[in-house]
Amino acid sequence: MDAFLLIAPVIVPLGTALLTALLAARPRAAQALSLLGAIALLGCALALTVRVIRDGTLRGSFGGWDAPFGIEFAADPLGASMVLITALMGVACLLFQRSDADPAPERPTLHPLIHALLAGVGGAFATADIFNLYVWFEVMLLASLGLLALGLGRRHLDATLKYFVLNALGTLLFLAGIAGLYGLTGHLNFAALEIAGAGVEPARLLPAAALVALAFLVKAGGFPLFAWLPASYHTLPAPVLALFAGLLTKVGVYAVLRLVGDVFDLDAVAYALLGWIAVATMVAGVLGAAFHWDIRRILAFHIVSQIGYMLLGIALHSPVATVGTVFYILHHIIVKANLFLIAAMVWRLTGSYDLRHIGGLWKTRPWLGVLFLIPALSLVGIPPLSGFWAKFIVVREALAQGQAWWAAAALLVGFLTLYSMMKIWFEAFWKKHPQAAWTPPTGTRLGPAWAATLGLAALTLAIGLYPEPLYRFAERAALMMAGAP
Amino acid sequence: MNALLATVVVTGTLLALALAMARLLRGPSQADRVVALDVVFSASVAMAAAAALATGRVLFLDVAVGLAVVGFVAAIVWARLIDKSPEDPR
Amino acid sequence: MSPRSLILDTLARLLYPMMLLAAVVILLRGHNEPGGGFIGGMVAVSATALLAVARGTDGALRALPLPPLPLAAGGVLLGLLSGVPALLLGHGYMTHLWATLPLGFTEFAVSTVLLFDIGVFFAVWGALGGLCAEAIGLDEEAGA
Amino acid sequence: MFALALGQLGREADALAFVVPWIPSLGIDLAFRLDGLSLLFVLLISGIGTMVLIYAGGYMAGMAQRERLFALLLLFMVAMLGCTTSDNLLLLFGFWELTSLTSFLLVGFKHEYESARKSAQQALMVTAGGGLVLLAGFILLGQAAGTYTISELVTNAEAWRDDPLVKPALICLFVGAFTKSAQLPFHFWLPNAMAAPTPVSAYLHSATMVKLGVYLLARLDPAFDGVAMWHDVLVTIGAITAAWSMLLTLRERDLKRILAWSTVSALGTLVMLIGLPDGDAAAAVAAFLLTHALYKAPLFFVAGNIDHCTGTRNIDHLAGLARAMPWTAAAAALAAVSMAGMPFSLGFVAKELIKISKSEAGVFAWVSYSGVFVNVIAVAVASVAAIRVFWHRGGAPVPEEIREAGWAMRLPPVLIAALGLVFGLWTGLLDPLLGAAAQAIHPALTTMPASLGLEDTEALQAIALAVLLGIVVFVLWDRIHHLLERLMQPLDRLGAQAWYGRLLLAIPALAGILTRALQSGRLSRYTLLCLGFVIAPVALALALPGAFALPAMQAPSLALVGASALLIVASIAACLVRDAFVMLLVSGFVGLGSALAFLFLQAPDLAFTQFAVEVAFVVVIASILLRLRHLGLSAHDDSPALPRAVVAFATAGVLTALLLAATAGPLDSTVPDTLAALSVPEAHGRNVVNVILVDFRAVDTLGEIAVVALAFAGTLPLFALLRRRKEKAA
Amino acid sequence: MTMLGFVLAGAGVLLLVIAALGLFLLPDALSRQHAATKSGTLALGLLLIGAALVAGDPGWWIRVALILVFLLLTLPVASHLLARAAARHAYTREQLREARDPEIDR
Amino acid sequence: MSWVFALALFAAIAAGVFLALSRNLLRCVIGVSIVGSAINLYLFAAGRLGATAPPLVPAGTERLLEGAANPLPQALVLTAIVIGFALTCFSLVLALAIKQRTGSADTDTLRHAEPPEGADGKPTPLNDRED
Amino acid sequence: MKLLTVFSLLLRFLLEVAKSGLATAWLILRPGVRPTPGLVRMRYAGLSDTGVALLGCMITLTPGTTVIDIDNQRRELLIHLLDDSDPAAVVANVRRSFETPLRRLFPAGDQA
Ligand code: NA
Ligand code: NA
Repeated sequence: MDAFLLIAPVIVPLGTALLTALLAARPRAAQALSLLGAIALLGCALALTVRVIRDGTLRGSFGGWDAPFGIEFAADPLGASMVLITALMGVACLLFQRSDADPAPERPTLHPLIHALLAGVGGAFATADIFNLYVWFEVMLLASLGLLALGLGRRHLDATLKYFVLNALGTLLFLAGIAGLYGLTGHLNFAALEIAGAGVEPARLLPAAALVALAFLVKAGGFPLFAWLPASYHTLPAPVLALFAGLLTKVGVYAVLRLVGDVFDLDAVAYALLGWIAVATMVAGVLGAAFHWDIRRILAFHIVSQIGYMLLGIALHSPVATVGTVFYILHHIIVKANLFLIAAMVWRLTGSYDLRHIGGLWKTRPWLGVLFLIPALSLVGIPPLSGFWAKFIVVREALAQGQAWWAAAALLVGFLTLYSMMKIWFEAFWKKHPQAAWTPPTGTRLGPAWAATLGLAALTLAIGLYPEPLYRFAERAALMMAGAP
Repeated sequence: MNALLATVVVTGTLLALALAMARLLRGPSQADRVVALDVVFSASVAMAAAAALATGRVLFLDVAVGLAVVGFVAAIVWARLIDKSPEDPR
Repeated sequence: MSPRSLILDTLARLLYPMMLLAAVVILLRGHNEPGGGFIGGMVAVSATALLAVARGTDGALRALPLPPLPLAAGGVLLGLLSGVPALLLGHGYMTHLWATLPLGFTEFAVSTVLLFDIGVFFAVWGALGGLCAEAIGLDEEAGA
Repeated sequence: MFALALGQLGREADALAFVVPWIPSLGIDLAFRLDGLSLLFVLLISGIGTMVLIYAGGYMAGMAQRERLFALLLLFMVAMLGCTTSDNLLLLFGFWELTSLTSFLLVGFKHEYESARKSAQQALMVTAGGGLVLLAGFILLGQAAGTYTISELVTNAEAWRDDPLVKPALICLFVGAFTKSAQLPFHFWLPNAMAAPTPVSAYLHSATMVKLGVYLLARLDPAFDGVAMWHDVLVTIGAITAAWSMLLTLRERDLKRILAWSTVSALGTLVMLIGLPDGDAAAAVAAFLLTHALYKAPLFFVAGNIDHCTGTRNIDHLAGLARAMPWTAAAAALAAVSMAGMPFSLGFVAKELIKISKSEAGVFAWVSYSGVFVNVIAVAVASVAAIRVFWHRGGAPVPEEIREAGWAMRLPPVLIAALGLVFGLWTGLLDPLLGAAAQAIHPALTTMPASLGLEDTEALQAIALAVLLGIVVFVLWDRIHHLLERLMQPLDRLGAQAWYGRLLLAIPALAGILTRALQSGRLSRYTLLCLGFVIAPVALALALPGAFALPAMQAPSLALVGASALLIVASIAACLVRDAFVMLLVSGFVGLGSALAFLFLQAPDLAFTQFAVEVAFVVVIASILLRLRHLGLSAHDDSPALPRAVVAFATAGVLTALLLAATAGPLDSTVPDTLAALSVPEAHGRNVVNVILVDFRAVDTLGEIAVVALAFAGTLPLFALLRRRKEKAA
Repeated sequence: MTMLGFVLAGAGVLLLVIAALGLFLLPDALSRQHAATKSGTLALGLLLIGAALVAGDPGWWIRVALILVFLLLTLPVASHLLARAAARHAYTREQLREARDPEIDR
Repeated sequence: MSWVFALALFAAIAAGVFLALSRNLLRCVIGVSIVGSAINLYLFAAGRLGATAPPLVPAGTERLLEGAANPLPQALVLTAIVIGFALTCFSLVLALAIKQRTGSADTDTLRHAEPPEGADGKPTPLNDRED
Repeated sequence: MKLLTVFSLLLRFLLEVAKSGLATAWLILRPGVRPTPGLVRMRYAGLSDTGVALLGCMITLTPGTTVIDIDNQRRELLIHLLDDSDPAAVVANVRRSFETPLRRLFPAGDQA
């Protein structure tokens, strides 16, 4: 059973992808199977998480070849929770796909690509082998390229190209970094790398580790390597966009965390540099958001900005900071995906994503406003929503370590986040719709959309109102990474 | 003997490769370039044989077999390209 | 000049099965000699490309055992499933199982490894074969 | 709630506490504590809140979104109550932000007007922005004190007061409290918040929310008793705010804005009083808090009634309303009496100020003069609200159709204002409440100082002077107004409001500059920046001492030299050629060179694979080229080559150096050795590479074939697009 | 036997180089094609047979045979198609249709 | 390791990056592909060069020969080659589709997802209703 | 009988390949005079499609000659000659060495 649970994050979605591909001729069956597969993945992820909470880290190597010889998957609390949230996103987004709020076109390859993406993400979260991580990165990359190109419009192709070039180069740099690490240590397994890396002179280890970390930063969207993200995300249809927004960059952050927070202890200079990169990421992201008027583009830049906080948590490099990062990642996946989904509902009701062309929702659809405020304020970090605790932990640790500038930047960016969330609120909800005759369209099919977004909002509220269990969980993850059994 | 022959083969093949490369870059027509590619293909098979000779391991010859099986497809496709191209840049 | 080449048509008909045979041989030898599912698959891809040049994309795709996307998906699925029996027996995923079939005069080793390699073969053939054939099809009408 | 709180009044000064663990990992509990100060606030919040709800019922009768207003007001009330009873800094912060938020939604209640949105934005930006700073302050304070529990923090103040973190924490606390309570330089948002419906202004922006900052300062006052910075800053800022904002009332014509500035002034007075070090000041804080609420809320109701009935709040257009609106006029009169400091409260404050100017002359002497000024204008403002609007006969005649508003709008102002008068007459009634509150602010205070009696002649003189001068100002109101308008106009550009406007412009402007630079939409720039940034730190890391080393260099075989030469030539050629055909052909040679290299580096499987891949590569590029021929394409780029070349060489150089350094030492070959040893006996295969691929690392290969299948699935729609286009063209 | 192998292989290498030289010494793509594909194949045949003789390994023969069979089967296709393509550019349509027939236009 | 091989690696990476930085669509895509090929060699070299036998266990024995090549990087490189090729195929078809769809091969003028700002300096609204 | 024909055809073919291979090598290396290439047509008869395709292959494999087109309607082969000095001899050689045996092996109407 354990063996199955470990590999489930890969084979359940991959199997679903393949079966939906085989069912391409029968779209209804493929759709049903797709949702079913996502639910099955959620079930497996839940079982895995429960198992990990109860009995601690689950490790297993494939083919009966023990690590470091074979490929090992390890579900520690961090990995398991990431897998769980991945599965949750899958279900939410596929549920949302059933609504008519900017759904992805039902092409034969849509569901295979979505599930392949989940498989890549799941594999990246579960694996304990650096080359295997590269493979799952590539699975993610190809799946996301396929999804980006699916729209076939000029903007989709443009977006796909930019996404491709920067991510492919990032992945190649990662591969070069793997080569460096392998050349130095002779190992690929994380645990083996940790032991072998400790035996290498720090100065010799640093260049290769830095290269890998920087390559991960490309994936994570760190400053100034994030250009691919705001260049492409907004061309995606809503459910896919939410999936991208929730998961992809977080895989990069997760990888950075694993590498420099768990496997290697690098020179302090590296963490200081990372801290400043984090600050620059926060600021550049939030200013990008302030510049734009398309809700999707605003939110895409906010992904970048929020990545900065997560990187800051990593840069602070302490168990408490790690708790903050983990907390931040989990919170942000839920909130950001939800915001994109709500934006799609706004689009359905008002007819545009551009703030200059919409309005009037607070008067006509107040509950949508309330629904929007939950993730939006959580993103800003208003207590007692999930984002507040995440931000609080990180800022407190920064102040505890005497990094006043970093803490100040974090708070300032929170302020600017508020500014741009308010912009959305003003233009979409408070302002009158620029077309005087506008009324919300009738005959919309938003039921599934409400279900998905309300579910995610409830999760945000639940984490916000009672963060203790999640904190405990993140704390265990952090301690385990710091070397606790 | 094997090693000596391998050296001879490698030397000759490299010479052929260099000439082919030069023609490939100089053109002038696309057909010229593809013809040069054909020499490169032959040289590659010869190289595999040389590798087998040099190491005394016949398994390198398997590479040559594989090349013989698939290599011509490249030439065919290039030929098709030239055949269907609207004009020659010459 | 005649629109199609008789030499190509004739030899493609002969070469296609030969290349596939070579591909299968390479696939089966892979565990002990250079080769394996991927290289075998690539040889099969070349065969499909040859056929696509000779008979057109549709002709080449029709000659595949399944349409390309199902073939590729089926290949990956076969590879994925080859690791599952071990799970049922309580081993780690992808723990390969071996059995020997006595054929009287000799023994033939069958294993899930072979299934996996066959999966790789079909995945590569379906995906890259389909891709090459489609690529060749890009200019079928326009060039004629 | 109000009744419940009144019940507590009966008990002794013992605080009522209630603690439930919430997030023990972070040291945050759901801790509530009700002491005298809290009680005073709870009574204010729930009492005035009830009146406001009744009033709003009348004010909003028949208007859309009524339910929303009530819901928000109730939510706000909850937040306020939470704030003033929390015994944990972070819990308090949560409610604090909730008040900012509900205030935002209430200020922007008439959200279809741009001005309302602007005011709401301003209110939120200032209060929530200040809130973020406050959070930093709380965190620092928590770190210095080792706890977030307020009561503990106050009790143990001796232990942590000298911590170096206290100073920055204090600065943050000041910013947080000053933004909320509209102290200089964050004072400008409050009058602008008057865009809100009147019940909201009455409740949030006079009686309750704006006093949160005051509450927080009062709450923490005992902890910082004796810290010089605490006293200096609070007294200075408070006094300046009190005086300056009173001056600003004279520039206004809008009744609500006039009242708002006087509110800011009152808040300044409160802040200043907290900053004063002795116990009497604490008593003054408690007394003035209550008094102000009891007169300012009715005055806002009055303004609301006038606005509701006449449609304007401009004092130039208002006169002689007394006959049409007798109830409102009465309420205004009652409140104005209190505001002018006639019976007791303000006089009490005056007494306090006079005492200080005597005892600490030199340090805080100027404070008492500014106090007098404040009182003078207060009298003038009270007169405007009570006399000019209702009794003055100048200006336009009152239209006939103006009638007094309904009972729901008449009663609350009258009741509250009357209550103020009652307390003024029987001051003893309040002693337990105010005493407990004052004691919470200043624990050393054991007995409530006697209320102002008629025997205190100095104070009486001060009040008399203030009234006299106030009436003079009232009479000269319009002239002073025009004079100030002329004098202060040039100063506006330097004011906080102007800076706020600049900030609002600067954010998008700065955002535009940065975003246009970083997110230029040009792929080649993205790539250049990205690679440059990745490579630079690695180069630095390689330059550190001990990072770089050279491996032992061997003489290569002739074949390897040939393969390398092929690679080099192909690489150079690929960069130089301009024709797409040649470039693609040559780029294939990089793969071919690799294949040859693999062949002579003992990697037959790789050579085999690379050759096979090259063939498929040729198939794809030839087909693409064929299609491109019809579209016309060169592989030619005339943009400047130098930056590209620099980054290319840097990248290649750094990566190559990294590889050389990484391979300089011996390789730990445990893993491959073990795999090789297991290959035949355990995995039944002689080709170790293939055994690794299908067995030892089969999961890699599973992902790899998934990638291949995905690449095909991803291109299928593109092929469909290309076919469709072709059909269209045909 | 080894000597014979050496000579054959040497001749093969020489022929390969000559084929490559033909790329420069012959006037146009069509002519060069003769040298490259055909001499190249012949060169490979000689080289492989010679090398097999030198190596003296039975494993060589089966592979050399396989290579030669495939070369003989595939080379004409490639060469023919290449020449066909080159000819389309080198000659006009009329030239191609009305090429002389030596048995008639003697 | 040998100098000439290191130089070849350097040249291939430099050429690939140089091309990838180009504004020309085709050069850019091919550049990424060349970098991929170069990094494959790079990964291979990390497992050390200088072997004298391929990593195949000779018949009748159970061990590799002395001096046999390191099989692990070879397996990794094989995986990387395949992945790189899949990516190259996708990118080439993508490049073709872009050229066909937009008529341009200059990536700097390819601004459909991120259109240039309007006269007011604000971002141009995206055209979501394109075909 | 057929087997013998196949065997002799194969032998003659290999001989031709070797012979003309050397001739081509000489043609390339011969100092001074450059060969003049040219096109010739050659009619064929009595061969099935497979037969003529094989004929084309053999002609192509022989150095110095390449089949450019097989015109099924006109029953003609279009051949490119590296050395156009004696086309008649080349055609005669092809007929003798390849066409005759092939006609026996793949007669027209016998569609293989
Ligand atoms: Na660690
Ligand atoms: Na660890």
